Amino acid sequence: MPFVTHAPIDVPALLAEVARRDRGGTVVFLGSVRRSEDDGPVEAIEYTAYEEMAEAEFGKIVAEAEVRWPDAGFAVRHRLGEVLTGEPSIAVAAAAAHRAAAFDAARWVVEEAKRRLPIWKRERFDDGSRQWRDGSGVAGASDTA
Amino acid sequence: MPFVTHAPIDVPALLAEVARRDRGGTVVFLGSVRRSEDDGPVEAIEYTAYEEMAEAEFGKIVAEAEVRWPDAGFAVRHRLGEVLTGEPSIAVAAAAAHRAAAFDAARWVVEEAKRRLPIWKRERFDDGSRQWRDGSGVAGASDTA
Amino acid sequence: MPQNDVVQPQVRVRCRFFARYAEVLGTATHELQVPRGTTVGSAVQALRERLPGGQALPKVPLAAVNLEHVDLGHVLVDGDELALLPPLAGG
Amino acid sequence: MPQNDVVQPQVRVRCRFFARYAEVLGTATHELQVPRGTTVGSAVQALRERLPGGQALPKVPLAAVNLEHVDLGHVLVDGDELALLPPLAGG
Repeated sequence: MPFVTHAPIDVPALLAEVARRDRGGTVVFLGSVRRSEDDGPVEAIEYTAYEEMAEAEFGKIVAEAEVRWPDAGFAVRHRLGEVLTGEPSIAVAAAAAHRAAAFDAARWVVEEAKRRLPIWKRERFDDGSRQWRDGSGVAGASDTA
Repeated sequence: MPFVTHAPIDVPALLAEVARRDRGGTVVFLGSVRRSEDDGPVEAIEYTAYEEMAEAEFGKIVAEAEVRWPDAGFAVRHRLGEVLTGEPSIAVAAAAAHRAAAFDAARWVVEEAKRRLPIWKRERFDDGSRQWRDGSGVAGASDTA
Repeated sequence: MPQNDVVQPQVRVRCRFFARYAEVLGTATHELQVPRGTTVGSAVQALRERLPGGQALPKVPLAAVNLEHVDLGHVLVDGDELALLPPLAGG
Repeated sequence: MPQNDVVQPQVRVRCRFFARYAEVLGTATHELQVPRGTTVGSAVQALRERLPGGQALPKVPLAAVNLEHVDLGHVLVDGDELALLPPLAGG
């Protein structure tokens, strides 16, 4: 499966990818488009990417995680295109022999993805207006998760 | 939904329980019956519980988590009866505004559940033999996750 | 603690045993009568003495009263449900 | 660095712009010719000077060459793909 995709995120598929009988702990992270008082009436976020690089970079992150947690398994996705409020845009699954490694590994991959993936978002509001949303944007540095 | 159940764990149902538009980060933990060289040829684990207390205690754990993370949502399950290798026996979902709280809250609930739920397991091996498995057992202190 | 020769008030406690403990005792329940003021620790001692196979119970087991974890100093009252819990192994 | 009057060897670099940068420049790509030895930082300066709307690019943007994050001291070679990346906002 490509890591960067326009398809909705399929959590059971991610779980199946990381399942192995010697992995007793599995952690799945989902980052969803959120709507809160601070952010205004966001209806959806449109994600765009430097797709070839995002795919390559996500692959590198997973490869690095596999070095750090040698027996763990990883499945990752970042969705592109329009994602409605409440739907997940990013998913990371990590399975390891025990729960501590699964939690640590999943979190590490999420943080690296946030830091390294060349992906951008533009918010669409209830009134149809749109606005780029990044660290330098007027909308502030708030994030999906 | 009862927290302690004989039904298989339904991950999409847990996700639906914790979903809310102002919660951008969701973490799901699954602890599965594992089979590894250390543990011998485990085919399944039979879980038994002091059911009324397990239900009450899991509810207390969730209530305490809701005090620690006031805007977070939680969904928890522990399966009873025979659970085959590879299948999850415990699931914890935590959703919060942002990812750090979701990770911390999910992990806290898992650790409390492991520490406090009156639940026991008996391993069934390929040859049909069975053995209680707990901290004092001959089989050692190993755990599903 | 009872202090004199008048008939000691007794409390009735419903005992429950789980997993390995139920197996070694051959029963999952026992109705215990003990003097008022008896602690969980003393009740465990009584169970170890009175029940067939009771010596297989640890002197300091995990215990719960009325669905709550308690320590061995907890004082029982009439009608309590006392559960002896093998080392927990959920998850 | 080129040092004399002989024809300076040039390198061709395919530039790509994303998100807000593509919007302010009105284009997602540009073919840039710069002297051999040019760094990413100097290429950014050239783009800021040569492209309509180029002043809207930051002097120190995030950059990638051939799909890898690089810093501004990275030296470009012929055929490189240089991407200027607005602050990342995935997740």
